[in-house]
Amino acid sequence: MSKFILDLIVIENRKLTDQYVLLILKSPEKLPEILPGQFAQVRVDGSSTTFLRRPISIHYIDYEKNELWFLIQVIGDGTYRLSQLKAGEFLNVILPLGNHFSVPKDYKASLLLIGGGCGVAPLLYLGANLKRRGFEVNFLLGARSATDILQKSEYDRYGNVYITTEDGSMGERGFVTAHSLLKSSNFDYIYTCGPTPMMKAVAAYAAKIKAICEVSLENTMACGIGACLCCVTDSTEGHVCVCTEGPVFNITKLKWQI
Amino acid sequence: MSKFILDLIVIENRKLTDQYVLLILKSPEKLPEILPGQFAQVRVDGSSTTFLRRPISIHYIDYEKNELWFLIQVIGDGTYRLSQLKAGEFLNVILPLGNHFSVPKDYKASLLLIGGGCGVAPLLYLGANLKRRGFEVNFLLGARSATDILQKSEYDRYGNVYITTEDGSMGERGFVTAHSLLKSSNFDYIYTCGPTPMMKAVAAYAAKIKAICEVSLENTMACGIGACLCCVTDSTEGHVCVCTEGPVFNITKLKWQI
Amino acid sequence: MANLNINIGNLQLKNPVMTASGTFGYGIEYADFIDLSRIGGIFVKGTTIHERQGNPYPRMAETPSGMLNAVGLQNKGVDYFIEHIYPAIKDIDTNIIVNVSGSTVDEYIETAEKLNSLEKIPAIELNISCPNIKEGGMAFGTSCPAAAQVVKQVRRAYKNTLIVKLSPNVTDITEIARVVENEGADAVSLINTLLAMAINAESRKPILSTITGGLSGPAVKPIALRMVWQVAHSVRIPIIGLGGIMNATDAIEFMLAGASAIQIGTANFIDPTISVKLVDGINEYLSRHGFKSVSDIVGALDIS
Amino acid sequence: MANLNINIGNLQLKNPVMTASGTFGYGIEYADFIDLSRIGGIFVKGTTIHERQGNPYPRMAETPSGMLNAVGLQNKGVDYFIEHIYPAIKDIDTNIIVNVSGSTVDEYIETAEKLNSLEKIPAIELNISCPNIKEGGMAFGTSCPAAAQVVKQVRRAYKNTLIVKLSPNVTDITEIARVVENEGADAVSLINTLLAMAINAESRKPILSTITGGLSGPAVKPIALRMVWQVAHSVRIPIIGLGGIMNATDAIEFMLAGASAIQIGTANFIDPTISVKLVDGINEYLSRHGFKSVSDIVGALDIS
Ligand SMILES: Cc1cc2nc3c(=O)[nH]c(=O)nc-3n(C[C@H](O)[C@H](O)[C@H](O)COP(=O)(O)OP(=O)(O)OC[C@H]3O[C@@H](n4cnc5c(N)ncnc54)[C@H](O)[C@@H]3O)c2cc1C
Ligand SMILES: Cc1cc2nc3c(=O)[nH]c(=O)nc-3n(C[C@H](O)[C@H](O)[C@H](O)COP(=O)(O)OP(=O)(O)OC[C@H]3O[C@@H](n4cnc5c(N)ncnc54)[C@H](O)[C@@H]3O)c2cc1C
Ligand SMILES: Cc1cc2nc3c(=O)[nH]c(=O)nc-3n(C[C@H](O)[C@H](O)[C@H](O)COP(=O)(O)O)c2cc1C
Ligand SMILES: Cc1cc2nc3c(=O)[nH]c(=O)nc-3n(C[C@H](O)[C@H](O)[C@H](O)COP(=O)(O)O)c2cc1C
Ligand code: FES
Ligand code: FES
Repeated sequence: MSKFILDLIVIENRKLTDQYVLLILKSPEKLPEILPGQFAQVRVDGSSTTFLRRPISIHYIDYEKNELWFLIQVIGDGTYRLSQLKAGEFLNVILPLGNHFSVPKDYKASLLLIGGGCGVAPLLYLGANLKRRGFEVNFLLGARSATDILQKSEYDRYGNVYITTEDGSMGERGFVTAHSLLKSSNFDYIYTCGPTPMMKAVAAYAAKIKAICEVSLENTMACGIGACLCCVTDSTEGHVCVCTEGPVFNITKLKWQI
Repeated sequence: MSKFILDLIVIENRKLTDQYVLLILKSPEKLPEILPGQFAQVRVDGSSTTFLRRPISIHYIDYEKNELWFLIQVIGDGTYRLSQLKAGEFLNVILPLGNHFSVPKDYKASLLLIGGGCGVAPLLYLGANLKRRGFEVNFLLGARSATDILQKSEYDRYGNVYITTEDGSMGERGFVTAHSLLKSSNFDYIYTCGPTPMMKAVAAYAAKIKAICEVSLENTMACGIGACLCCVTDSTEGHVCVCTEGPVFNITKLKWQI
Repeated sequence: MANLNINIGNLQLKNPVMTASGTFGYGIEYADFIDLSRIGGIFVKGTTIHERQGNPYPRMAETPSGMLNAVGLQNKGVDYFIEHIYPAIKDIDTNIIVNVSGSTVDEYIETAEKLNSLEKIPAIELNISCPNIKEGGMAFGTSCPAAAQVVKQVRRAYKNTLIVKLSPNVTDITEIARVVENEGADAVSLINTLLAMAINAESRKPILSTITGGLSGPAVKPIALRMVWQVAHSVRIPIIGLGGIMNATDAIEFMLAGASAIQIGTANFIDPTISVKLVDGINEYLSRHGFKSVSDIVGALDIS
Repeated sequence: MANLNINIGNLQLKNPVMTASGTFGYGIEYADFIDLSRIGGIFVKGTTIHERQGNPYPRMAETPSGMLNAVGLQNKGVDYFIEHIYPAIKDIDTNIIVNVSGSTVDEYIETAEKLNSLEKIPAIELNISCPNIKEGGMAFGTSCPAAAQVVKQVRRAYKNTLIVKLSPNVTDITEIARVVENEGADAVSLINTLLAMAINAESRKPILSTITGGLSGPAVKPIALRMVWQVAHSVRIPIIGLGGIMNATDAIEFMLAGASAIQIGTANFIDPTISVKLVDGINEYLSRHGFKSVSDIVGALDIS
């Protein structure tokens, strides 16, 4: 897939919580084909402490409006700057980067998309895409408390949404891997993105029920295009770059102890 | 004089020309006493290439409104950022810094304030101050063309304003030192600020008519408070700091060839 | 349009803008963004005699106006390069230069010898300055006798243009540059990264798996510029300058200080099109200042 | 409130936050902004046996996340210091340490001897690392024999705490640190500035009157941190770390790497109150992480 450098224009910056914003961006040119799981390298202007670009997942794409969404969690100065962007400002991005989640061959396969924290970001576009292809989609979203469950109404549009919160303020209380759904149902495909401990627990569950499991890794990146070799993870094929061989990995390719 | 670090709030950013803006700032606390010729060290936020503070002259002070004016000429990224400040934003400044223009002992002394380019900035506050003390003030302002003659109506309030422009589009054509006023009148005190070649020409004229002459020097500064010794100029007393012994120098103290 | 040609040994550059080893992959990674034939040359990823897995993750840390890396020369080895990568890049219409590294002198020699056979590789860059491997690497670049030995041997083994990449982690870089010149290098390139470190205060751990790594980016530019200036007054062979170049003005500063050509490293990550922008920017500068040829500004710093 | 006391030789610091020579004048320049008695110590401007005019203007250049200076030790000489400056600062309730420089070993000795008599000066910092003077200065800090000689002689001449300030412009800073320790220094401070250069491409002239100058500021922090870490594993005497410290997190990183105390240099220019903010910030960090004493974090980097 060809990569592009685009100056997107901010249409809206929607504050979701103290820590999260939704950036709705429009492309002056027709957006290229972008697949679920891919990401962009975003240039952060006007931050004296942010030198490199920041990797941000594609949260959603609306090809009709030529719009792209980013879900941003404020972690340090780079994401803080992104969270302060105003409508009308430009954002320079390189995209689409990385590989993508796979689509099951069997359209009757039962699917579960598990996300925690900001890891829910790529799952919206993945769910929308899978639904469009005729799959029934189940989202299982986890967070600390009800306020951190982001964009629920958006996920509702593409599938069944199950929720866990650590404080029980929405959905079931506890971690995603303790949700009753996991006991009552069986799944053929599990897609997950979120904190590593969560993904490891999900991977263990997937192994137990013999589901195919794809995880989306985070990693510190410099180039995002396979040129610097800074973003490696250990795999069955040795060190591979998360920005080109990932961010999505079939769990069997990783050397995780699960 | 005690120095202060203040967070001033931008009341208005008035675009004067493509290259110049007037920043009107309010102090939350009562502004300290500041004398004409002094300057501030301004912190520039949100510019990844601006590391040190920038010295900016006090253009005018309105103690009643507790307001301070800066006249900014866009030179590089630091002054560009300053020129983009919006009402409501804060600007961190250290002030008042440096020495000040002197006040003639004889209140009948005839005075001329000569400024070129952004060098006109400190002369407004100086003129206002001298007028308040009962002096008759004459401003001679020079610029490339009419559009670069800034704030003329403000100068008009405190004295007679004479103009030269290089292209003749306002006032007399030519450099300030060619203005007919210099031939027709005599002056006891000449204050000047602007490009070095201009100030040297003014100093030569002052020497010829035996006027007392004070020039305000520019210089690259790191601290602005006499701590780093980066901003020296050669004087009859050896290397002296422009930020503490200046920016205003009696021409007899400098080793200029005039 | 000024004349942008520059010669370095037998190497003919259509312009002085090249990309630095380890920051530009094998060039093809950037083919979506720029016309690779517009730049003077591409220094490909550090290549060693055997495959290397490089250092464990994490290998990167961001620093004020710069970054640390501790990649540790991950590459599939020179044979793989010759068989699989070379065929895919040999027809790019620019100079492809292989950056050669090793843990022993023999490894350098063997690797260089194998590259002799590649028709479309006009030069190699001997990396005696990598701070990110346990043996060899920087050790060769920080001692005059070691530098002399490896350059002498490789000079015998390699027939095309030999560029030697110097380490900035030395008391006197001119000493090493002179030794390298004496042993027959056709050019020197400088600087490689500065040995540095980053710590996460909250976890009280080093950020890099290797504790220390190599600093690059605009933070190091003033140091690189000083070293190019010093070396330009110490050797007669051409200098390729690099270290923190972010725009055409930076590149021109290096050339004024004495570099015949420059490389862009870390800046490629922030703007993948930066190299062609530099070609245009240098040309614009030359026209504006009335220079007919880019060689007119090499070493043209006015210190009167 | 954690215990912030730190001892360096006989020097007792109420906290590890001090200000670096040449960036804090004689302390009084900052008295309008902070309560000077709240910081652990003040290293005053470099002092030499005779008055020095320093280098011609321009002496300063801004660089990415840093600055170059070429002040060249402008000062009125040690006698003037003793007669006119010392009386005005001796009653500041903190440690006043004089930074001593010279062009010859004798100049160092003479200056140090004169400072012996000052009751309120508990220590001197021997600057063998100034890159901005023609003779002496950095030359002493970049060669082991030269460093040994000057430290040995000054050690004999000076009775209070002797801190030696190391140059980063060396291949192996641990070598110099060991020599300095062997000759009787009570502590080392590092780093001084890195030799660097800035050019104005438009005028094609160097920006500094001296062509090269010393780089400081956050740009150099990763290099300084690495050197502190290396020296901490090479000598037993305490280390005072500096180079690019801008906030409490930076200061803590230096202490984790092995510094018993730190100095703030360039950051004072951007925020004249930064030193007391660091005292508060370090205290907050210690409380948050449950440390009773600041000495608990010295060298506490976890490299398991
Ligand atoms: C493929 C990929 C996709 C991503 N998608 C998104 C997304 O859609 N939305 C989003 O908000 N973020 C996403 N991230 C994470 C995002 O890139 C980081 O949060 C961002 O780079 C942090 O930059 P900063 O300048 O705000 O913080 P920094 O100043 O770089 O870091 C601040 C502190 O946080 C730590 N830190 C840095 N990165 C992370 C991290 N990922 N998790 C926890 N701590 C961290 C640092 O060690 C440091 O101590 C993605 C990352 C990857 C690799
Ligand atoms: C005491 C004093 C008072 C001042 N008062 C004012 C004022 O009231 N209003 C105002 O706009 N400016 C004033 N200046 C000048 C102002 O400080 C500089 O223009 C500013 O620091 C430039 O910063 P920058 O980041 O925009 O440009 P930089 O990026 O620092 O510089 C851009 C380019 O311009 C050159 N340059 C830098 N400074 C100057 C200069 N002074 N003149 C010409 N070229 C320069 C640099 O060499 C560089 O090539 C004053 C300076 C001093 C010392
Ligand atoms: C991620 C990364 C990998 C690098 N790998 C190599 C390498 O393999 N061989 C080499 O000689 N230099 C390598 N370098 C050093 C660069 O080629 C260059 O010398 C250095 O980054 C300074 O230039 P810059 O500041 O423009 O990046 C690497 C640098 C980076 C940032
Ligand atoms: C303007 C300036 C003047 C300096 N003068 C001296 C000096 O006289 N003696 C000395 O030992 N170091 C001097 N230094 C070096 C600093 O003390 C310090 O070692 C260096 O700046 C690194 O620290 P920083 O990055 O926190 O500034 C000076 C630094 C600057 C910026
Ligand atoms: S971030 Fe550069 S290779 Fe992945
Ligand atoms: S700017 Fe520091 S002494 Fe003048």
